[in-house]
Amino acid sequence: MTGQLPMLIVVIPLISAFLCPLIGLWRKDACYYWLILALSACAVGSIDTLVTVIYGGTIHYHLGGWAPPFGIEYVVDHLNGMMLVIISVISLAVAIYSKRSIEEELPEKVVYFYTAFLLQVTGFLGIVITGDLFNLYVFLEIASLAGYALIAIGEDGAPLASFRYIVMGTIGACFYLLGVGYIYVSTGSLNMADVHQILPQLYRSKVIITAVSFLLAGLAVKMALFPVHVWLPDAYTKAPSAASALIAPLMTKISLYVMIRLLFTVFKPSLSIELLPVADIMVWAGVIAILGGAIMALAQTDFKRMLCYIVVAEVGYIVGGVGLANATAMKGAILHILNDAVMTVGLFTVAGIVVYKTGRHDLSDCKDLFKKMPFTMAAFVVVALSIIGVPPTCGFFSKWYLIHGAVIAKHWAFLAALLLSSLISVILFFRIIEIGYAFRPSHGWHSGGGHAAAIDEAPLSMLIPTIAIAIAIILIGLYNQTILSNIIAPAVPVL
Amino acid sequence: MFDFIVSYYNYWVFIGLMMVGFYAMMAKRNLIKKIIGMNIFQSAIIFFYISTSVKKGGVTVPILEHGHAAHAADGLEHGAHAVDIMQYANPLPHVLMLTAIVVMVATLGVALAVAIMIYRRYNTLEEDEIIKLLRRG
Amino acid sequence: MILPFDLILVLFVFICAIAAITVRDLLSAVVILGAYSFFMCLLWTQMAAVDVAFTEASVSAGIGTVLCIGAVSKTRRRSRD
Amino acid sequence: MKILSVIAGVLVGAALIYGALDMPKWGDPHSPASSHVSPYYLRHSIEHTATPNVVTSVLADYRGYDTLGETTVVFTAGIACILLLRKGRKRQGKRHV
Amino acid sequence: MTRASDDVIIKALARLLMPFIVAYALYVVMHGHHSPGGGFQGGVILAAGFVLLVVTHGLEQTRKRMSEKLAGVISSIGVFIYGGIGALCLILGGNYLDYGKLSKILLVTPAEARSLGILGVEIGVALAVMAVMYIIFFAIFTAGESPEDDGRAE
Amino acid sequence: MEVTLLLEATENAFRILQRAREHAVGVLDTAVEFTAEETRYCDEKRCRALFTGAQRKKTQIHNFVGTSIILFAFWMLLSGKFDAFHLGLGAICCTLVAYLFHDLLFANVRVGDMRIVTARFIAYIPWLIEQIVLANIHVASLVLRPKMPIDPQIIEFKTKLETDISCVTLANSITLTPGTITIDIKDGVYYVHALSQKVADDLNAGEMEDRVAHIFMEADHLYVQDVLDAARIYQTLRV
Repeated sequence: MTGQLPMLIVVIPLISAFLCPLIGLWRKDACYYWLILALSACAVGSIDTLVTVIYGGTIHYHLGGWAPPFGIEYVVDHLNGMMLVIISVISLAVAIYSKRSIEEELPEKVVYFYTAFLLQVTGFLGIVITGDLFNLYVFLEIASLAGYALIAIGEDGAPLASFRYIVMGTIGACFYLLGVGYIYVSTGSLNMADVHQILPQLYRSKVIITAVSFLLAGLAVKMALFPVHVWLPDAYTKAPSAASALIAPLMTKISLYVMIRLLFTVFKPSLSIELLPVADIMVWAGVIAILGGAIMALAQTDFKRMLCYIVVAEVGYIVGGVGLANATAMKGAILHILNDAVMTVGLFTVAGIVVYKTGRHDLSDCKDLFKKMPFTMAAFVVVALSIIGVPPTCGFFSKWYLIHGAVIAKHWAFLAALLLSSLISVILFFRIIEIGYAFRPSHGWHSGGGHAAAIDEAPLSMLIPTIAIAIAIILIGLYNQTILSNIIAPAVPVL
Repeated sequence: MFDFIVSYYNYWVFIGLMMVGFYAMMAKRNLIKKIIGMNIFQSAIIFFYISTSVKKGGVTVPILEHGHAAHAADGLEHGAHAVDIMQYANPLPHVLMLTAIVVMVATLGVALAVAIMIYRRYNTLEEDEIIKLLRRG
Repeated sequence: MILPFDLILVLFVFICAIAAITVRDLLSAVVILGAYSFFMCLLWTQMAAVDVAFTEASVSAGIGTVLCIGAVSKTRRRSRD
Repeated sequence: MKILSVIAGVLVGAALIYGALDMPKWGDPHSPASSHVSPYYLRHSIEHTATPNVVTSVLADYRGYDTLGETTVVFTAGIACILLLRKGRKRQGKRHV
Repeated sequence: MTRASDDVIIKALARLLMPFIVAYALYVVMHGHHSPGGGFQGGVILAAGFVLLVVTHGLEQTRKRMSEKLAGVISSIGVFIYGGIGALCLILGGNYLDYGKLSKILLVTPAEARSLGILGVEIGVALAVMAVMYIIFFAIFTAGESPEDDGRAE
Repeated sequence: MEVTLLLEATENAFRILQRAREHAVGVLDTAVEFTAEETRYCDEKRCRALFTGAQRKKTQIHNFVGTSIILFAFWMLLSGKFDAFHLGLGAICCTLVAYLFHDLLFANVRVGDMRIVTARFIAYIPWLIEQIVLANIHVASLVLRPKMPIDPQIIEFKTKLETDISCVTLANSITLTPGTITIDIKDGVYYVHALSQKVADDLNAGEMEDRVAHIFMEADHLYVQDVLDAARIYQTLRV
């Protein structure tokens, strides 16, 4: 049965999602426990798979028993083993966290919310684990559709944000499909490994060049790279807090993963880096994204919106790091995928708690929060320090590798952008902390004084995941050498 | 030149349709129009895939003729060699596009649902008017 | 594959596509979209993709149009562009 | 905005035309798409699955997992519609908009 | 559009056509092996039959045959049939969705077991697609019918 | 005496109540008002429930069997495969559909009459074809004459047909016949567009309507008096 594990990681949440509405008919509150059960099983499975990969090498799994170019294949190597663990653990944390906030925000739609939640996680896992280009598209669509729904049920203005996301997301997905089509026309295969073998003879072909550009353009829309990020801030600001805590850290990271997978597994690095100016474009796109995201973040007065622009900037880090195309920067980029996923989920869970307690998410609402909810804000400070890049939090190490890589590649603009954005993060977070520590008596931010007094520490089911994420940030920082040598070093593609 | 255009004509058709759809998605302000553009865009891509499955010279539907009462035993005897591949269209793009069509209609349903939600809240479907309302409120 | 027939179908497809995005009456636009899907499906039948054509005819030209009509009837029929 | 989208559309079209220049000709029976993987399906469909309709056998068996994904997409759309449009008990309170 | 039509001819003909539409849909599902068609097409045609009923006989009459709750249950069950057949293969010792392993319980050759597996899967797909299309249709056609939600929020 | 009465009563009741299930209820209520006796009212209600219950069950079974046979024929027409597997699938599917939709196909056809209706319907078709041919010739002669003596008009007439299926049959027969087109049916009034005076006269003569009524056994109408009589007979039986 252990040979079936890679399959079970995806199938367990999938089948649980089908059963979730049925359970909801029986008892509404059972859905939550069902969700937790399914995601825990999934997390255990993915951790086990990662361990197996570390000790035993890449796992291949043939669905339906058909050999690869004819059937669909699952491939788990170090890179997507790590992604699986990230997704399943983070979604488990968010699931635990979601109970109270969903009961508050969408009391009558709990059952279907959790079903969509499970489908979303399934989509993410399916994207990451598959070794087939078209299968990836299908799961991308599952994840996107669930995401549209989860975003659209948010507060006022969410449907419009979701609609824009639908339009942009469809363009992205269609470009991806088109790229796959071009690859299929010129190679006749859809399996990543097979395409990898056939492609080198075709690198001069215009078809492949177009395919690469369309694939990357589609993924750029999905990962919200700076000029095409317009859908992201609205969508994640207006979504229910549990949904944004799930989607914001994972969707962009998964698109980044797919990009790395395409550039270095489907195409050979020789194509991506030497034949085409992909790498240069990516570094400059990264620089623009970092600067644009950071500056836009500085201009926001809305807490959640500011976090969204931070996400945009972080995407720039990774894209730039991959574009630098040396082993050190690549290490930094992959480590940053891990770190950034954890940090972003930390930020959005804190934002969710603030929304849960105050009902709004302006920066001015953070007043006095340090006194009222010390634990939450302690977690927030840890996350903030990590984003700024203060050791021993994990953000420091990935930034260190990225900077190191930039120095090796002698790309000073990227280096400057990194440093500048760290500076801007300092300003951003100290502004919040300053607001939070203002010890003036709370007035003006809410008319009902009685309501203001009701703000206290968040409920345990929300607090525990948040604190756990903060601890995880420090732990990843402390054990970063172990993670690097065991998981990330083998995951870095051979250049 | 003419020969060139004819021998690639499926590509020109799909590119033209895609541009129409893309333009509608980007430029139209009415949400339903955007959805219509999305539909055209997606079906253009489907057209592209299907057109790659054609083989010149009288291809037929990929349903094997002698599979009539063929059970596995018959198939084993002459199924493996009797099939003339050039006679049948390539089935793989068909399969992929069946999936894509269903994805298309699923996206259509969700997009329409969201559009109706927007209409319920703002009582209009024009994007610029909605943005104006949002700014004001 | 009869080329003239194909070309006529392609012409119809283009006309329908452009009409669907230019007509201001949304109900007409939606119905034209249905016609577009249907011509597309004929084109695919020409290309020996009967399964896909069948699916397109039932899914996109059938249910898709019905859903669009429902949405238009629940919202506004006029569009400004 | 309109001019911008026209330009974007034309750019996309131009890129696609550029790519199409190296494509196999329309209906070429020896294009890689028709000669690499798909002959296997046509040859072995009856032997492996006893199904003369190759599209069905590829859809539901060789690439059956895609179809599971596709059904899940449809299911997701249904869940999305229920989530978005179905009224629960009245949404009173409406939070603090 | 969602009220009963008052035209006698349309109503009567819709009533007469309905069993044939459903039978045809089932035919499409069951004969996917030999002719074009399969789960999706059949499911959509089934849903189209119900759409016809709604348009002619009104929402209330159709709800008596198939309520939204029932549709939700059917959609879950349909997808679960697909996933469940896959899991059954897993239990019987094959990989996921390896229908060849079903020959152990169906007592036929592996090729025929695959054929039967395809049939089972198609039935699941048809149920799911039918129910989901019905749900989407209902959701869109009944949207905005209770006015207390829209008037207030503006 | 009792037995003959019983038989007569049963048969009458079947006849009448089958004719229009919902109608009968209303008419019986009227009848009860006429006689205005509270006690009898209750008895009749029970009686009626008894009869309609038995009636419904029988109708259901008949409809179910009829529907499934027709559907199975339809299936075989579509399928063209006559091995056991496919026929078995067909049988299962048809039974399922018939179980779910048995009330649709034969909604207003009476229990014992299904065979008669079918036979008469088949007998009606040649006559219809003959009419169509005749009308074709007539219209062709009209059109081909250089003067074209057409006289388009809309005629309306009230029909005596009751069930919707017979109405539809009549309407479609009218439309099938060249020269006449049914525009609308509202509250039992037909609005028909006729091309010339002759076809309009033919229609007004009402032969087609009579034949359609004959098919669906509607020649004899339901009168209040019938119901009143029947009710009295039940009452005698019960006492």
